[in-house]
Amino acid sequence: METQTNFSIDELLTVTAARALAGKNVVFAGIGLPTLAVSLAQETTSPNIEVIYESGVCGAHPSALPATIADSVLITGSEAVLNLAALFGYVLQGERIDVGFLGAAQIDKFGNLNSSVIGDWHNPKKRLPGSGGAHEVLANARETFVIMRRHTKRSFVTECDFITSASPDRAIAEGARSNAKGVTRVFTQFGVLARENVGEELILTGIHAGVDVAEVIAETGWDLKVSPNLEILPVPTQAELELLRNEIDPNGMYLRP
Amino acid sequence: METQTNFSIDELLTVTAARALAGKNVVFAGIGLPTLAVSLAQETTSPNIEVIYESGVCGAHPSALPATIADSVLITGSEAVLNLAALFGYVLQGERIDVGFLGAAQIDKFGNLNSSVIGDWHNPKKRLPGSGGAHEVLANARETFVIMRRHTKRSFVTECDFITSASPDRAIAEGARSNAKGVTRVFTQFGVLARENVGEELILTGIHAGVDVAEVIAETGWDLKVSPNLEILPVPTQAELELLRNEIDPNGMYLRP
Amino acid sequence: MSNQSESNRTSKVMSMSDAIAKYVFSGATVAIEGFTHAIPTAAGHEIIRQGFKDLTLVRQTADIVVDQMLAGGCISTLVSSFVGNSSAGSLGEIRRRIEDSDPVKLNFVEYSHYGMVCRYLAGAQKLPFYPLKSFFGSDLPKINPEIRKVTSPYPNSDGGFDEIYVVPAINPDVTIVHAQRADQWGNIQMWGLTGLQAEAVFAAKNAIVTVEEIVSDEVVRSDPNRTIIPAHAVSAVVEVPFGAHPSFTQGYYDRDNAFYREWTGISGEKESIQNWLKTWVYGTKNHAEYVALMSEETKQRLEVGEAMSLPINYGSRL
Amino acid sequence: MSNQSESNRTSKVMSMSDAIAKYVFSGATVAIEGFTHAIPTAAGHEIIRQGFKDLTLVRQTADIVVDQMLAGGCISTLVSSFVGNSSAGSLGEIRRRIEDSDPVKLNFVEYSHYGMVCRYLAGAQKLPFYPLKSFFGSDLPKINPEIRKVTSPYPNSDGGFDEIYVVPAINPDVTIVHAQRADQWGNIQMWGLTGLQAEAVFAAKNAIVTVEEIVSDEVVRSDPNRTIIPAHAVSAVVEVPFGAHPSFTQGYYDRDNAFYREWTGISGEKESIQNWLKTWVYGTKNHAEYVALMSEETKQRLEVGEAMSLPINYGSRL
Repeated sequence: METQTNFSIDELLTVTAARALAGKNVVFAGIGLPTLAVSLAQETTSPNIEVIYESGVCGAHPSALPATIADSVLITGSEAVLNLAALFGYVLQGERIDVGFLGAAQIDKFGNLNSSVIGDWHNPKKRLPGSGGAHEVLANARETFVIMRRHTKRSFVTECDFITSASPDRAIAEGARSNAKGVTRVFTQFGVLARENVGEELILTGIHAGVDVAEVIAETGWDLKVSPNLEILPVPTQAELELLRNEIDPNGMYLRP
Repeated sequence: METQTNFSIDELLTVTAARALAGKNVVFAGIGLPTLAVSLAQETTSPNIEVIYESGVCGAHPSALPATIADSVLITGSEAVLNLAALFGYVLQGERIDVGFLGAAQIDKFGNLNSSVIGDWHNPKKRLPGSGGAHEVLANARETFVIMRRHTKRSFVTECDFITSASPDRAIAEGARSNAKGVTRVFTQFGVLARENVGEELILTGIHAGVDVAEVIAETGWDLKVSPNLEILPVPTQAELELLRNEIDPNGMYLRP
Repeated sequence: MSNQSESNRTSKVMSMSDAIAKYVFSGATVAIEGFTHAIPTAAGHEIIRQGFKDLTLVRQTADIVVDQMLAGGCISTLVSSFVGNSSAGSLGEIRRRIEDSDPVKLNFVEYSHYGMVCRYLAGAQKLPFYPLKSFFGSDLPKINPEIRKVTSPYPNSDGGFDEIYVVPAINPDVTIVHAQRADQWGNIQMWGLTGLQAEAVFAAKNAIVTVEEIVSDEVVRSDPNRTIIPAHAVSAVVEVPFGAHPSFTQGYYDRDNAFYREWTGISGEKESIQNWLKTWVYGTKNHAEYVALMSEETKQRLEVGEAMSLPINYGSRL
Repeated sequence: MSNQSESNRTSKVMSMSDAIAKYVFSGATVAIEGFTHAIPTAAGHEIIRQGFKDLTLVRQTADIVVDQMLAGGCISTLVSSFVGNSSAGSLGEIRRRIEDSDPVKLNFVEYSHYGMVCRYLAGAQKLPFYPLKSFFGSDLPKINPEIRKVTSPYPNSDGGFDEIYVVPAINPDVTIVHAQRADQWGNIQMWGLTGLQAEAVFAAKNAIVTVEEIVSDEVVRSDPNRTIIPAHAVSAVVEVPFGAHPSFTQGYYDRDNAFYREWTGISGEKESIQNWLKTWVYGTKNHAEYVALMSEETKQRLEVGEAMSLPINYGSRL
């Protein structure tokens, strides 16, 4: 894309995700781009965001970018540290999270996620880390944002090899009571896939300037539908880029060129 | 009793209970005589006792005698303070307590306790405080000691008006899994009622010097059995009395003359 | 790297009257917690002043503040596991309501202490129920049909499947607790007896936390493990010194044991309890006026000594 | 009024080798917990040195120490919800055992993080099971038959009775955790991330706690709320500075992120991982020798700054 000259894909993804956090208050962040997106949102559209990490940290104010979700810099000067029974039981299952950030090896059109295995679980081609807390985030957060830096057929699949974290669609079908909407946004190098409610498919609602819709469809394992109101996503403003480059990730720890 | 000249009933009860704590490690104490008995045991037979209070205090080292189980003096300088989910869930139900101390308005021959009502629960003659944590202490402590300063027919009954805290005998009969032995000792102004295991009745195993067994039986609502090895309980030693009077309760807060 | 712009962040600090008016309503289920320590009495008094009726009051240890709210005509149902004036006598109004239905029978729902803890645990975790090993053999399930059983799907040592009792979740419309301090965002810091305050707050739709003092962000963030309730679970923070009197707040003031003993007499007669309310609740606009009525002798008697915690290091990499 | 005669009280302080020898045995179920923070790696190494086999290892986040114990031939079953070298690459030995059954297939029992938390919660509370809202729609129950359902005895809003998933209690033969400090009686004080250490210890038949330092009673008792595990739940306390390396101990030393990245290479080949064990575990008598092998550059890189908590007052009546 011609815009490449002005900002990187990582910056584009981070700014797009940050803008989607407008009006949100309690956000469960992962390490890397989600953390950057939350920081950017806090300093722009959403000063009330309380950022929460799976390790138990609430209201983190790190002096440096965290290397893990349990980094010592997240604890120092934070507003609260909860044990895991409280974090998972009261905060996550207690339905206190507005938006949870997740990644995955595979995602399907309803936002079911696989982070356990490639191939058969009993004899996997590749053993992945597993659920961690992803299963509980998707099941309990009001909505879940997924960031996938590489939008390809290998990760956007018709059927996950294994469903580690189930969409509320599947959970409710099995008898769950759920107030979660599941995956409502997927941010990729091409643009944004979105759905508003349980039962809907993830469809292409926005593309970054210069992206070819045909390429997005070709790189998606399922028959990706395109929104009739497909928008060209606004590019990052100079102010947003300066915050990211000078304040939030000055050393380019996560924002690769 | 002729021994009355040397020490009070309260001192006698406290010393007798303290001696019964020999070899115990984790003791759940109530306010008043149980607290005194634990302190005396710690300074004599049982230096390893960790005293625990329902309020969440573990390893209390109060600078003054506590007025309640939640007295501020119990917190200052204690070894640990737990919340109630941990105290009741992990410590009590987690079966960490060797001996629990309880009182009650009524007790029957199997150690069922009533602390809820006198009369019918729906239209009580007298409404009592209720279970508090007594139900969980009796259900979960390895064994329970009861101190009743007034041994009379009104409190030692054939049948409790209401069973607030059930003996493991009754609990197991209803299908409970229990490792508790229930009430194994009752300390009264007359002496000691005891049983060793679930299913046994509380019988008179010891009397204080000068007590008339016939009087004890007359003041007991059920057909109290007397142990063939009935012992005359040894009187307090001068050392024990000095610890109680000079160190543990120097102001006679609980040890009434 | 994070400079969350505090300037635009929304403070949760409110006045007591505004907080009670906003989150309490007649007919509401209200939890007022604090296990002997840090009982939010001042908030209970404001509920009486504002005249809310027909409340379902959930309180593990129903003591003086409950007797006062009953006398104030606020409560129609009480859910509790202990109705007593701890080691200091009795609660006249509760006993009249239960023993004599005077003026009208109190709907009393009785549990054990752990039964109450588990109701909040289920509520905080949005579970339909919480299992506990209590209640077998007790008469409590006979008079409380909310106490039920489920069967474990795992075989016991004999290969059978045990039953276990459960209690239902409680999710109060509002939970009110008291603590030593908070920041303006609602991070609540408490020490000494922390009881079941965190669970009661997480179980609630809204939560009002009264504190002895609102402190700066620096104070709170110097010790994040001291925060027992994070900001996102709190709806309103109210600064109310002496807000737990006659109970105590560790490190701030001691329990007014003399008042607990007096209460037996005050609550012994309907007239005397109403007179007490006239002077101390209806006769005061707010808790500051209540505190102003307290004698200097009382305040001196409740003073506490100094026993400071030793600092620990939260330092991270350089 | 209490002068518990400390002189006669029994200390729980033991050497690492004695504690592991006394409480760990081949075939045991061993929980080693610590969520990125305060992982008791030194204890894991001592288990390797003493050559225990056929362990069922329970660890929520199975990371480097598990890879090392697998390479040491200690583990036949792993119960976990995350098998990864957090944001630093991969765990060679675990992947060989699962993907290639090399040298033999690992019996891997997979849960989600909260599923693991709930297994400890049930264990600590001596419950047969613990309910949670997870697992609906997931494939996890299909490959883990321990994940089952019960039906709530309370009607839902539609009058029906919902099913809910439950997990079984775990009661390890021994749980091992690491913390900042303890007194000699076994009162464990910890800050920063406290994870599920308390639940894992209360769930266990015996518990070994390794600490950076054993401190005086006065230090512990100046701040009793800082004690996350009371003495009665602890079997042995072991003082082992740097005992959590390569993970971190808040306020003592930082995480050795460089080592986490190196591990991908070290564990990539069976020979290189065995060579690493030869040097760092079999080649050292104890953790002091392991620490002696660490370069000064590494120790300096892991140094942390000072961020002291502000003292609070635990004072009671005068």
